[in-house]
Amino acid sequence: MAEVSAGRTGSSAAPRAVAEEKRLNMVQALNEALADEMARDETVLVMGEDVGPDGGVFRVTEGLIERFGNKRVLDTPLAESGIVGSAIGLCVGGFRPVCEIQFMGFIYPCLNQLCSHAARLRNRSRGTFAVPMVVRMPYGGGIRPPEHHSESYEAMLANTPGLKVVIPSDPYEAKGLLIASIRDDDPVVFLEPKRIYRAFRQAVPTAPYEIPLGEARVAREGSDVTVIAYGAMLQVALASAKKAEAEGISVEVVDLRCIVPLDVQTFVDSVVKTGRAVVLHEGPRTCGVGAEVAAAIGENALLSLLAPVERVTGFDTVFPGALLETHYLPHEERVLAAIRRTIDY
Amino acid sequence: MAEVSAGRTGSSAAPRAVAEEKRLNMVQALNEALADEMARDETVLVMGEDVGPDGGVFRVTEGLIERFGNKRVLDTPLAESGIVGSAIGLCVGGFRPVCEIQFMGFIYPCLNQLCSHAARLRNRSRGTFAVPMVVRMPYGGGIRPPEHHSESYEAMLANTPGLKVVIPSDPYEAKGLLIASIRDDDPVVFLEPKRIYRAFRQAVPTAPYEIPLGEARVAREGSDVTVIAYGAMLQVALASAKKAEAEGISVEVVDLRCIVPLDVQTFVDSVVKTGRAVVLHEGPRTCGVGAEVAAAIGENALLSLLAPVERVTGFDTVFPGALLETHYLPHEERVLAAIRRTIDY
Amino acid sequence: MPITDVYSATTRRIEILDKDGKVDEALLPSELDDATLQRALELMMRMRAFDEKALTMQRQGRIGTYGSMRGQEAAQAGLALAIEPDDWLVPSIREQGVLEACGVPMRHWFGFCKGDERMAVFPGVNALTPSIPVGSQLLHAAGIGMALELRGEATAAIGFAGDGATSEGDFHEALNFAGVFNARTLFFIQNNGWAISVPITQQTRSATIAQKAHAYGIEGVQVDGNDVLASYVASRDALRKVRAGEGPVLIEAVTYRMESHTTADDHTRYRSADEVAYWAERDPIKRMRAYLEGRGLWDETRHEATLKKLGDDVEAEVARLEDNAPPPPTDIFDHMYSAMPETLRAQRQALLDEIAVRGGNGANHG
Amino acid sequence: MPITDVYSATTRRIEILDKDGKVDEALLPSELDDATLQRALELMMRMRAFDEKALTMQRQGRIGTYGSMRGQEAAQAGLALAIEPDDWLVPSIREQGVLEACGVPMRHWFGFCKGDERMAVFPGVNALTPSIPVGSQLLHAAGIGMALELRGEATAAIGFAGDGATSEGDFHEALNFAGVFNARTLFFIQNNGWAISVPITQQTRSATIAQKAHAYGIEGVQVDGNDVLASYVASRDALRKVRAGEGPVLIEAVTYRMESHTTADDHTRYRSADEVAYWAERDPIKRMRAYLEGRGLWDETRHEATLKKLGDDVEAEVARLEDNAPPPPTDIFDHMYSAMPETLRAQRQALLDEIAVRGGNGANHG
Ligand SMILES: Cc1ncc(C[n+]2csc(CCOP(=O)(O)OP(=O)(O)O)c2C)c(N)n1
Ligand SMILES: Cc1ncc(C[n+]2csc(CCOP(=O)(O)OP(=O)(O)O)c2C)c(N)n1
Ligand SMILES: [Mg+2]
Ligand SMILES: [Mg+2]
Repeated sequence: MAEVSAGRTGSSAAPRAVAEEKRLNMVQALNEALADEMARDETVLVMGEDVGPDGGVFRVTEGLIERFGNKRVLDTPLAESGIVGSAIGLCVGGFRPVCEIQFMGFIYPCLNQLCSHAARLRNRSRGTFAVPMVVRMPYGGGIRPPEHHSESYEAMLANTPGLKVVIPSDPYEAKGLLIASIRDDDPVVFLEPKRIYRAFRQAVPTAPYEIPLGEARVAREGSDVTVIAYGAMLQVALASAKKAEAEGISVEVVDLRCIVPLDVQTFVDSVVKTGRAVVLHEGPRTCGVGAEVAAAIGENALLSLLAPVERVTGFDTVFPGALLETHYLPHEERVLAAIRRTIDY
Repeated sequence: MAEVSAGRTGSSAAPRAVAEEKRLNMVQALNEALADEMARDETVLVMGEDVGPDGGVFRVTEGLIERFGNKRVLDTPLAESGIVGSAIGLCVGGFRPVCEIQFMGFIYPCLNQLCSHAARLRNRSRGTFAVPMVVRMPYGGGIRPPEHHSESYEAMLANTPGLKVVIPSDPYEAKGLLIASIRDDDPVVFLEPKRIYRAFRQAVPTAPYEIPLGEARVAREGSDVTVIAYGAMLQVALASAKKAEAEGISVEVVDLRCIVPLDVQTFVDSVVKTGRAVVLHEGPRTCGVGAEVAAAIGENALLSLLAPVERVTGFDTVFPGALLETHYLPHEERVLAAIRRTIDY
Repeated sequence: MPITDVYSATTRRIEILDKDGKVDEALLPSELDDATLQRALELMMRMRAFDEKALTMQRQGRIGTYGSMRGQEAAQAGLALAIEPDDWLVPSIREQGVLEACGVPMRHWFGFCKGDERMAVFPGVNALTPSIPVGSQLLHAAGIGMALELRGEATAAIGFAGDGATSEGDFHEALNFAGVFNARTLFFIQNNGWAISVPITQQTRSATIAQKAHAYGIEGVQVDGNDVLASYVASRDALRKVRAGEGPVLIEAVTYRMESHTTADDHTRYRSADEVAYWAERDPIKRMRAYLEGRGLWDETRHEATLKKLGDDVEAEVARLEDNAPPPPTDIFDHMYSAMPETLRAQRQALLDEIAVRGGNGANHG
Repeated sequence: MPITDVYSATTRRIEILDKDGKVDEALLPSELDDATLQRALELMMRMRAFDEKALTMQRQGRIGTYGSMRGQEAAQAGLALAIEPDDWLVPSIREQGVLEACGVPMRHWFGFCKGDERMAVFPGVNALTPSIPVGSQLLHAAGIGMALELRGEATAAIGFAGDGATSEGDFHEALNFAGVFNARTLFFIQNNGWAISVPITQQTRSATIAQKAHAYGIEGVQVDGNDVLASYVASRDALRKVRAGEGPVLIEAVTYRMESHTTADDHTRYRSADEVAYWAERDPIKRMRAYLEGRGLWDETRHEATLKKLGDDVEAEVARLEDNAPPPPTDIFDHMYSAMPETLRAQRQALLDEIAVRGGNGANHG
């Protein structure tokens, strides 16, 4: 493959390879990943509600139907089970569909197809049938929309064997992880932090590149406490780390990138080094990803822990309406307070 | 209410009150709870697939349609979303439906109704509408059935704010918890460990009684290590505890009873006492209830821990076919090995 | 007879008032006296006035995302005229018109669009909160209709949805449950031609939505949804039948969404100006006004006076909306359960502590 | 014309061979030569022989829960005669007959019923593994049919389901997607009167399942599902149309489940012996045999010889089934992902270690 060897793969923070780059926001990076893969592999399809002429409600699929036609970009009826279920059939029939679910709050109708079938068909058929499908969707809060438009349901997917769950934290990550997800032969749920869709631009190689699934990365080095985050919360983690620095606390930040496969080694190594951990996500606390990370730290680094693992998460409540959103979402101050608690313990 | 004050409520292991009792298995205890509540409150309905003349595929609703008629016991079309969704409407219309989902493996189609609506209607309407619904279903392994008949998806429900999740571990518990669930004004998912539906009989008071939701109990006292379990796994925990005793290890066993509300205090108190914990469930490990329990122990009892919290859980795989089931399901030896690891750490 | 017809069926369409304001007198219901006819027009004008105000307020950042109902006034007003006070309304997100016509103060809808959850509860009517997951609410309508049937109450539950919603599995399960349990439910589908950017022709291969009733052995009927009289007649007949326990009914009101899907959408990306112009000619208000003017029941003076009064009513509502203090942060927690679990109480306390540390009065942190 | 018919439609039912073995000659397809007619009967007898063996084996504890297809042989054999080798089969859990007729060795089905997942993969045919969540597989059939349409392949995907399955939302979404995308899919619904204990009359208020096709603008047809010739003719016509990309088709084969739902069920709890007797008279094998005997194409000698041969075939399959070594415990892990994640590898190793400690050979612990 004539590709640049991508910069920040794995848990290393290696310098980015020098290659042709453009400054893109996350929506553009994702769009480029889709277009590149559709151009490279004609079995790649894009399907979902409003992915055609509308280009998706967030414009991630913009221009694709014009370029690849309506046999590669399928505007579907309004039915999430239909989208994922028929995509399973398309996989069996030789395609690699990239489905869009309009918001993560609307995945429940497709969970039977996703969890009872997509996640299981390989196992059920002892490897005879694969489901090389990607199910993309915007997730998380921060844009003050109506109910059901801000949810973070990744924990429930992580509890479902057979799926991969990938969550990029910036445009560079988004392109590399989406390309890897499309090329992956297993069903991948690809969660897009809508809050940072257009929040900032970043240099992104124009050539396709893959970031391997299942390798977390150290997004910032530090020595006193490890903050483990992903998606939009990574930016919150980094900002909190900066503020902590001003207080003399050195924070290491780990970007999980994938919830499944979970790269336990990378965050455990970090916690062994720092002795303290804060895990950060937007989804509800109980049985959330934070519980898994905390449990894994307890299992693998108990004797290194100088303080309990702090969980900074969404509350065990419905994601609130626009007027109360900022109270719900973990923010820098809240992370900083947790960092301080691990230090003061 | 002219009821016996039930014996084993709360975390106390108080002696059972003397009252009229019958020896019942769990199916009979559940059936009695349903009949009692239907007799007491005419807004209580039973609905689901095959709950009528067939009495449910496990016979939990046996005799109810004959006794209460087909306006109280509704055999529904084969559609889980339809069952839970229409039950929400029935709640709004003044009823208290007890829905049966035939197996937990078939809940995905109703998750949108359960999680997007039943769990949220009270909050969304600022308390105007309640959803006093119970959704009963057999869950878990041990009967060597076809695929999708052995699943334990409780973690995903625990990650959904607004639901209560209740799991009885014996016939006495089953009756008291089901009555409390029916009388509760919030939506309760009631998981029945099918493996022990008919495994043993127990003295169960004939009069109705409630076991409050959200109070775990110490099912066995011990001093060296705490095993935290629920549902069918409680029996495995108790059996392992006995075996451990023979090796000179004193095991305390906590029966969670409810995953939501989770009674953290009871198991944390126990772990503070014993210094060691094993958490046990059938569902997959990643983001399972074991992760939550381990995280909560780490948060509340870190300095008491003499060893990492051990998780004995289902694998992160599909629940296997009948021929491999016993390899998947946590069993006494596996729990015992985990207990020993906490001692030998 | 080895090849037989086991089923045969037709689906009717009702039109009474044509686009130029001419009425089929034979079909004009006698109970529609002059005052009621005038009220029909006023209801529609009122809906439009509130709708226009909402669009303005959204542009000004005074409410959040708003989905306009412009173009769908006749469908909703015609139905509203047939609704009884006890009937249940189970709305999705474009039924502000029918709610308004049933007496719900529109500040509640505006508040809902602001993200103030206290306002999504509608006083004075039997109505559920609006349901956002498309199609799901139809099962609630089926369930309420089952409750009414079980108790033998002469009341109807009305479930609302759009054309796109008919593709969801819940549409199917709702109509099937309603059929099997003889629910006292009317399914009122506003086929406005589009589900965001997907036209009805890509939503389903069936020629009409009304014919989907055949799948459930229930009655289905199509009306010109821009004709308030047709909508009234179909709704009246359907509701009578439903309330009498003679079976659920599906009404398809064929109409058009004149604006973008919501203020977050740009309809020019996917549909032609010609199409919009075609439907503008079929405007429900224009034709009813022409009809009433032809009958001497409306004139320019009355029109202006009505608009003036509506303007005042709209401003009064907005004023009351904007008088509302914001909800307290604890609102996030306080309605999750009938009694608050310990773990949640701790989270609530943590938020309060955090706000206190900020020296806060509950205002957002930034 | 203010009240118009916007849709009108009929649904046909095909019957060719009546319960006494008389045939409507006008409808008898000319391509069905004597040998094919005999084969139709043989296929059905073969299905029954395997079915009976399975029930016996279940009673003996040699396989797990088994769902009998007794009574549904004509529906499945008629279809099988019209299937081409490239067609895709998307079965649920009562399609062992059609799979057998398409050449799948029945030890695979038996193995599936034993809980040996290696066996649920069917050699020699394009078939998915059986799908247990009711109705869900129809979307896979729709999707395969979409793939065939996208590539313009003259092949059909056949999705199977029962009457109960038509209540699930996925039935609706599958037929709607198939319609919209012109999927090359045949939906073959065996209406055997019961979904476990729920009769079709409580499953839906529609008079037939075939008429549900009207909701999707596609063709629907009902056949006497105990008539192998009618099932063949309807299937042949439908598959021709589907393969040619002329649209999906829904076939409703009206038949009867003669046994309990599965060996875990007891049908006497919820249905009458009279009803079962009524359908026993309409047995698909009996009537076809009568017809062939009338035409001199079958007699007692041939019947006995066929039964003898079938008995041998059945025993040979069972022998091969029982020769299978049990699956290794690692099978639980080895097909979960294309490449095994580290956390899963650790769990796999833990199981192997545990087995080693037990001094194990991988046998179950007890
Ligand atoms: C289950 C679900 N999927 C997707 C969405 C996003 N969404 C909101 S409205 C809408 C289109 C609805 O179209 P239609 O049913 O025709 O109603 P209309 O908006 O035209 O009134 C979509 C796709 C949603 N709210 N719920
Ligand atoms: C989603 C789901 N719900 C419930 C079940 C349990 N179940 C298995 S088969 C069956 C009845 C199926 O009836 P039908 O579709 O008529 O097929 P038949 O068994 O008659 O062939 C039920 C309820 C299931 N397998 N999947
Ligand atoms: Mg629409
Ligand atoms: Mg059936």
